[in-house]
This record gives sequence, structure tokens and C-alpha cells, in this order.
Amino acid sequence: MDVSAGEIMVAQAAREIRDGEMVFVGMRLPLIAFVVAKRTHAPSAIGLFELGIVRDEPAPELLYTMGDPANVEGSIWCARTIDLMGMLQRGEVDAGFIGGAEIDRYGNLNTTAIGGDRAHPKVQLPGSGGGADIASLAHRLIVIMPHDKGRLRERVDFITSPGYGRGAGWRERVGLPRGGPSVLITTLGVFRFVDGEAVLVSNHPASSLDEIRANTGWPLRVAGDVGETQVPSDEVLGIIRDYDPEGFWTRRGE
Amino acid sequence: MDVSAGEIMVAQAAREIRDGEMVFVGMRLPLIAFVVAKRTHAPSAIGLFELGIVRDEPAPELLYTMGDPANVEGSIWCARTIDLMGMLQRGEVDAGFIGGAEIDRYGNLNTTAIGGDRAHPKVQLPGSGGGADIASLAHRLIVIMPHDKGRLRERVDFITSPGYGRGAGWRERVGLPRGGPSVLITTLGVFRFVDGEAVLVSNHPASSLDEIRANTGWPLRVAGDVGETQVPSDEVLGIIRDYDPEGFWTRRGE
Amino acid sequence: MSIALGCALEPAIPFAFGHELIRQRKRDLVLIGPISDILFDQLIGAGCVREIHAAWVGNVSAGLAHCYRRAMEQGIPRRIVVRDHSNFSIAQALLAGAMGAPYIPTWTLLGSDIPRANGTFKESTSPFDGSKVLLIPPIVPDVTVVACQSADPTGTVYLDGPWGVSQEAALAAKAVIVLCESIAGTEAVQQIPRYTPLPSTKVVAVVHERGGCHPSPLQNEYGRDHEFFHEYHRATRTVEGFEGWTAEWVTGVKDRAEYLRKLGPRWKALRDKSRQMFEPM
Amino acid sequence: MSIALGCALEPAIPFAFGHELIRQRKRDLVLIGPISDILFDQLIGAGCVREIHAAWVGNVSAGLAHCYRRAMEQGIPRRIVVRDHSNFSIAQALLAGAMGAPYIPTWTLLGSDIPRANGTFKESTSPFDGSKVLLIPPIVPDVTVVACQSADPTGTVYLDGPWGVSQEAALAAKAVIVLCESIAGTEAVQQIPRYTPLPSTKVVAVVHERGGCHPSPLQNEYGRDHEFFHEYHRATRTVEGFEGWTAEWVTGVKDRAEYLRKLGPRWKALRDKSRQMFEPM
Repeated sequence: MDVSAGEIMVAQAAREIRDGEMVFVGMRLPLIAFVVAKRTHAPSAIGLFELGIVRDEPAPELLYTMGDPANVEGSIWCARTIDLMGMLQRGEVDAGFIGGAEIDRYGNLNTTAIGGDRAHPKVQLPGSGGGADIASLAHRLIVIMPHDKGRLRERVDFITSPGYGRGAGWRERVGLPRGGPSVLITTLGVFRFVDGEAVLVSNHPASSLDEIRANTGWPLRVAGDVGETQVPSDEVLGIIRDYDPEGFWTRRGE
Repeated sequence: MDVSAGEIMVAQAAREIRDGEMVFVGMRLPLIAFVVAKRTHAPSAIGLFELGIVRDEPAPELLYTMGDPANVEGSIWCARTIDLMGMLQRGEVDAGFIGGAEIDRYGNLNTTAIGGDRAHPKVQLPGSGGGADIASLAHRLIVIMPHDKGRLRERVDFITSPGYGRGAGWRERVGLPRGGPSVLITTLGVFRFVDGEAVLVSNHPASSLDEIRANTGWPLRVAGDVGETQVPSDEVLGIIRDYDPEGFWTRRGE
Repeated sequence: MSIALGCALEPAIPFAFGHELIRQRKRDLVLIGPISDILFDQLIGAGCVREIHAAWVGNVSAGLAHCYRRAMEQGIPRRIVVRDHSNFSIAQALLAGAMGAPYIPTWTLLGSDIPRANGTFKESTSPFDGSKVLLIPPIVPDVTVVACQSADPTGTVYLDGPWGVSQEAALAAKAVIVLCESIAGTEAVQQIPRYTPLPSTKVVAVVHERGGCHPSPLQNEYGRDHEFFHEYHRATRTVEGFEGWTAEWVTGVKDRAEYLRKLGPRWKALRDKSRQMFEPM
Repeated sequence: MSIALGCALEPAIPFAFGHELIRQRKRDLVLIGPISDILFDQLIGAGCVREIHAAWVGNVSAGLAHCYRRAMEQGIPRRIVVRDHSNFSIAQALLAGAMGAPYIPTWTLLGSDIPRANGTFKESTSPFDGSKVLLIPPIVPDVTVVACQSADPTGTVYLDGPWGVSQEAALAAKAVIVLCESIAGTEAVQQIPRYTPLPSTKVVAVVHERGGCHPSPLQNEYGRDHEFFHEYHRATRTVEGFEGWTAEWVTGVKDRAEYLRKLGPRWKALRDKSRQMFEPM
């Protein structure tokens, strides 16, 4: 079976988690990335879920929401949103995952609305949830999203989750205490942020710089040492496919 | 057995509690007053204890502190100080009891320190506990204390629990949202507050206006209809002596 | 009338209560809640809603919320006012309400467009260190609905599973309505007060309604009906589709019991792991 | 070094921990706690304390605290700095610490002399309604000690009885030390997470010490030794009296086990109602 883009994204996301870190996990690909990290290089990472759950072991079954009973059973703490958000504001959360409908070159994410004004949007999106809090207060933000010109835009219509605003120094100026995106993992490649701006550091094996440039809404910046995204090892693929056997999250639309 | 000053004070304090009210109770005489009120005219009053306890029935045994296990068992809620103080700040608490080492004619209480400055007091007292919060935020404050010139002073050295400051309008000026002392019950008589100032409304049977004047540190104001404090009925005395058979709280020093 | 609903986030959402609001044709409601999964979408589609204070309105496992989109994009069935929040900002607004605090200062959302879109926050400066802070004013719901596993007849709640912002929303409210799967004895519930997010003195009604949270999960009682969320997503792409879905699952049933009978074996399957904490009375 | 102690108010005060601080001759401690019954008095008398942040320092059932009086009135054994609080202001300071908030605004203590005496609060005006407010800055203890009935070896706490400000103090601290009567199994404690005020990730040490809270009560474990508080009050009226009391009950015993043996039958009597939640391991 071919390696899917979802699987490459999950494997890359897992590499972003360091052992012993406290991580706001979320659902879908990030949750599977947390599973991979725990089973490989980060056995003592801790997963936090904003409705009030702390886990040192991922739930044994595939979750559709963080509130599924399986995510509560076996948790090391089951408390309140304010308790977990307090840890986030205190700076106790190393990294958080987030997806988005739109992102700009400075890592600002829009999950609120596209087009028109806020009261009369062209497309109404669900909103922040806890995403804007994680983007504001976690030490590192790990962004995962599909790659196309409509989503990677020069400017987002609404900054739901602040990245680097208009570039280096902006977060400090607006008063954010720390953080910002450290990586953007898309279906085509991987970006790091240099002086608050996204720089392509690798393309996935099935994609190319031209394809990425063609599908990116801003003048692409490419790292000098740009390479190919590391493909998941058989061990990692095994973990992913064992957790998501149907490919519900990792192979959809392929 | 003669009726003690403590018993007269408890009976008067009980009359200050209305049926259905939420009351910050405290220990000693106020606790016994709550028992009397519940057993007589205020069966649906609710007792609140600042360490996080809510009761609709007084503890079955005499308490030495609000944290005694008997005060926890049978509580209708056992939570946190912040939960109870939140109810107080929201204005959900009708009345609160408080004692003090010193009180002035405007109902300001000092339980912090006497003489000298704060860093080098002549007499160091224990401090506020929750008293200053109850005095700040409850709708009515019920004050109970021994009556002597050293305690009922023209001016207190330190305002721990704010009464009416320097008189009518002061609480609004300093920003307190409500409340203030409604009654001062001493070992000799009962005062009400008129335009923020204590006015004697009754002397206990065993005392007299002259005795009270001689033992009060400010020019005594006496109500036109001043009378004698109502003595406890046999029913009320029975409840008091049943709850405090040794007179540990109600007959000490007599 | 403002109502806080679904305050445990994905679990324990009081759908039975929301469906009865639709059957009773309530109008001009102000809804308050962090994410509310698809319940807010249903109330919006049914025309019950004037205003929403929420961090997220959608379908957690299936995607966008079609009724919410139609209301915002086309004013169908009516225009609604949205006060954008994040989960932390709405938690702090409810905490301020619970504590009777004038406001709560925070560093979250600085630089986000949410404060401007919400319109109720204020930017300020900390007099302690000069840092910029965002001040979140209190939210005091007229009613907060708490769905739980068990409650006693006086309103002592037993709520297992994650609380989300349930405690803050209950303590912040002027009145609390309790929706429970079973009625328990007062002594039994009061024996484990840590599972009680609010004092019973705030509770104005205890409603004994089995299956009241389906299709959301309720810890120890039933799992999440994922497929139901996907069916709703597919069925409500059009106004007609939503009306058909509502006619079948809300106005087409007279009460929750009939709704559960209609679910049939799939309801039974969701309860296969259920275990009760208390002896049913 | 700042240490929060006795955060459940009258119950669950970690006397065993305080006595070990005295035996180890710790100095210049900053103590944080709402009321602390007589433990703060003992640490002050033993010369361990430089500063106190508290709402009340005394002997709840017997009256004034003699060592605290001597320190403040005569500088014996040394001068200490006191930051006056009320129970609500210290609860809010610890809540601000727990939430990582810049401060918490409140209406309590306006007009009281406590804010001036405390010196860390600031008066401000609410930008929402122009009302005067008092801003309480966070307290972040270096260590918070949580005394509880049971804990698992990883630091999952089971704390029954009123919490007072225990949860806020634990979440606000940089590190938490747990003092427990018994060690329980991880699964058993994690089954009832509502009794766990903080995540075990904050716990740096779990100390299994029976009778660690005597003479204060610990719900379901032992009652309050009222007479012990009165004896302490009578015995410590003079410096010599305090030194004698300490020589007998603190420095005169090598550990808590010896202290309990010394208590003898009176300790047994306080445990007559004790019932354990978990199977001892």
C-alpha cells in the first residue's frame, strides 16, 4: 500500500513532539501523531484536551471527538476547561496542534469566516474553539492543513488564531507572552518560520517545488537546504495503520 | 438556671435570621443562633461556611471549628472557598455573622492589630479570616461581641472589616457594592445602625442605660423607643442548652 | 432570554431540552456555550435564535454546520448576531459571572480579530507590569442547563466525565435546569459532593429524561452516535433537508421516549457499556 | 523559599511537614495560607519564618497565637513581615496564580485597611461601569503542600472534605509535595478524578506519613484534637513554655511515628470513625 499524504503529515507531526512535553493534542491527524510520538521517540509526552482531560496514554480506540468516553477512561486527570487553559496561560504547555481553513505567510490562521464582513460573511466557518488560545499561549504551534492556493493565502480575511501577524516582533508588540507557529505541515510539504515568515524546508516525495509554488498564494520562500520530507518508517506506518485501520483520517480522499 | 448574657445574645442573633435566607454562619454564638433560627422561625435558612461547606441542617454536634468532620457530613455541598466567596460577591448571601476585638460607632471592626503601627503593633490580633469579605459583600452584617469601653471605641486603630466608615454614604464612596452592619449585639445590649451610626435600641434585663453608657467608648445614642432586650423563650433556651449543654460557648466566664 | 447549553463541550449536550425548545416554537433566544456541537445549528435552523455567544458552531466529527452557514451567509431563516469567543475567553466570561467579578484579565487573543468581532471585551494595561491585557466581562445566563447522569429530587447533581465550563456556567447563571438520566437518593449523591458542580439552592427544575443527550455521549451512560452526526450533516445541506430532518426527529415525535423508540436497536447498542453509579429509585 | 500550607483551612493541615521544617532548622521561609491554625505559630516561634501571607494567624478554638504575638510585638525570636489578606483575597491571589492571570479584580476589601497593610494590591476603576475595583496580583508559591487521605505513587491525589483554597494553591505552585495517610493504586484513584485537585504532573514528592495532620482533622481518617490546641495555647504563653512544648513534641521526637506513639490512646480515640476509601497497598 502506498504511503498517503496523510501518513506523511502524521509522521512529520509526530517528529515535532519531543519526549516529556505537554502537548495540546486535538483530534484527527494530530491525535494520531501523538499516538506515533508516544509509541516511538516520546514515550513520556503528556496529552492535554481542552474540555478538561490529561492523558499519559492515548485512548486505545480511534476517537471522533475528544469527548468520546474512550478518551475519558484511563485519563490521569479529568477536570475543567479553565484548569487546562490555566496551564496554557501559565506557559506549562510546550506545543499545541491546530488546523485551519486559511493560513497566510506569517502563520496567521482563519477558522472564522471568509469574505464579506463578520456580520455578513461569504462563507461562515465554525470558529476558534480552543485554537486561538493555543496559538496565543502555547510555546510552539504546529499547524497541519491541506495545501491549495485558496487556503495558503497572501492575507487571511480574519485572524482567528494569531501567528506572527505582520512579521518578526509583532507578537511582542500586541502583547502575546510567547509562542507562534514553529512548523506548517501541508499535504505537499513542510514549512518552518524564519523571522515570522513561512519558508519551505521540504516537499513530500509525491510533490515538487513547482507544484508547491503553483498552489501557494504567496511568493514562495524556499530554504537553501530544501529537501524531501522524510517518509515514515515501516514501524511508524504500522502504528498509524493499526490506529486508523480504515484510513478514516489518514487516507480520506485518496 | 439564670439566663446568661450569651443566651440572650444567641436568641437575639437568631431573630436576625429570616426564613429562607443564605447566611454566612461562622462559629461559637452565631452557630448556635443559626441552630435556634432553624429550629424555630427560619426552618429553610441555609448556612454557608467559608472553607467550602453549604448546609441546610446544622451539624448534630457542637463544633469547635467549621472544619470539624461533623460539619462536613450531611452538608448539601462541599466545595471550595472561592465558590462560596463567589456567591458572596454575586450578592447571593443575605446575612453574615462576625465578631471583633474592637468596633467603632460606625460599625467598623478591627481584628488585625491594636496600637503602634502595622509592623510594630502593641497587640497583634489574628486578622480577618473571611470577616472582611463578609463585611464587604453580604447584604447585612450581624455583629456580636463583649461590651466594654476598650472594645466599643470612638475610633478603631485598623479597619479590618468595613462598617459605615465615617458615616452615611461612605460605603458607596469607597466602592462597596452593598451591605453594612444591621445590628450590634453585645453582652449588655442591642444597637441598630441609623445613617451609618450605632443607636442603642435595647438593654439586656441585667444591664442598664447607665451601665451601657459607662462601658461605651463613644457618646451613646439612644433610640426614642429604647426598651429591654426580649428574653429567650423556654423553647429557645431549651434548644441552646441542648446544643451547648456544658455552656462551653454560651455560659463561659459566668 | 439567554440560555447556556452544552457546557461540557462534546459530551452531555442536552439535545432533549433543545428539541423541546423547537417544539414549543421559542423565539429570540440568546444561546451561550463553548462549542455545542450540532444543537446550536438545529436551534438556529428552527428560527429559535437571535444571538449566539460561542467559540465554535459546527459539527465536530462531520464538518460545517449548514443552518449556521445559511443564517450567517443568507439570513435564512433569519439574521443572527454572533459574539465570537475562544474556549478560554468564554470560560473566563462565565468564571467572572460565577465569581461576581467585574471582569477577568487575560493574555489570550491579543492580536486575534476575535476581540473586535466579539465587541464586549476591552484592551487594557496591567498596572503591575505594564503588559497589554484583554479584559473579559462576565456572562450571566438567565438559565444554564446541566445534563448529567443522576440528580436527587432537590437538584443535587452528579456529573461524571469532563466538565468543560459546566461548573462556571452553572454558578454564573440566575437559575439552573437539571436534565438527568436517573433520579438518585439525596444521601447517596451528597456522599460524593466533588461530582456536584453547583449547590442545589440554584436549581429551579430537575427533569428526569432518559437519553436526553443523544447523539452526544454521556460518560458511563451511552457512547457517541457518530453516524447520527454524519446523517444530520448530509440531510441538512438544504433548507428542505433540514425541515425534513426536523419533521422526522423533533416535531415528528411528541417526546424523548418516542424519539428513543424511533432510534430502536441503535440506541440499545450505544448503551452496551452503561453502568449506573446509584441504585435507581 | 515560599511555601503554601494548610490551604484547606481548619482541616488537613500538614503538621508533620511543618515539624520536620523545624527539626531541619529551615530559615527565612515565606509562608502562604489562609488561616493555618497553629502551624504558622509554631514555625514563627521556631524562627523558621521571614514573611507571612495570610488572612488569619491564631488558634481557631483557643484564641490568640502567642508566638505570632511575640514576633510582631517584640521581635521574638525575630521580626517578620506580614502581608495581610482576607480569605477571599488570598483565594483570588492563588486563583490568579493557578490561571496564569495578570491579576483578579474584586470589590471585596474596598474601604478596609487590609489593602494598605498588604501592600501588593492596586486600586483601579472598571472600564466597563466605572466602579472602583481592587486588583489582586497572583501568588505563585515555590511549593504547595497538599495533605490528603490517599495518593498513588505517581502523585494522583485523593482529597476528601472541604478544599478551601487547596486546588488554587496547588495549581498556582511551581511544585507540589503530597502528604498522604495511605498509598492507593493508580487505577483506583484515577477512577474518581473529581477528588483530585491537580494533575500528578505537578507533584515532585509523595510522602506516606500516617497522622501527618494531627491535631487538625482529616475527613474520614481522624477527628480534631481540640484539647491539644488548648494545651498548646496554655503551654506557649511564654518563650520558655514554647521551647518546652517544642522540645517535647517536635525536636524531642525523631519522626511522626514516635510522635503518634507519644500520643498513645488519645490518637487511637481520634480514629474511631475512620474509614478508608481504598484498599491499602
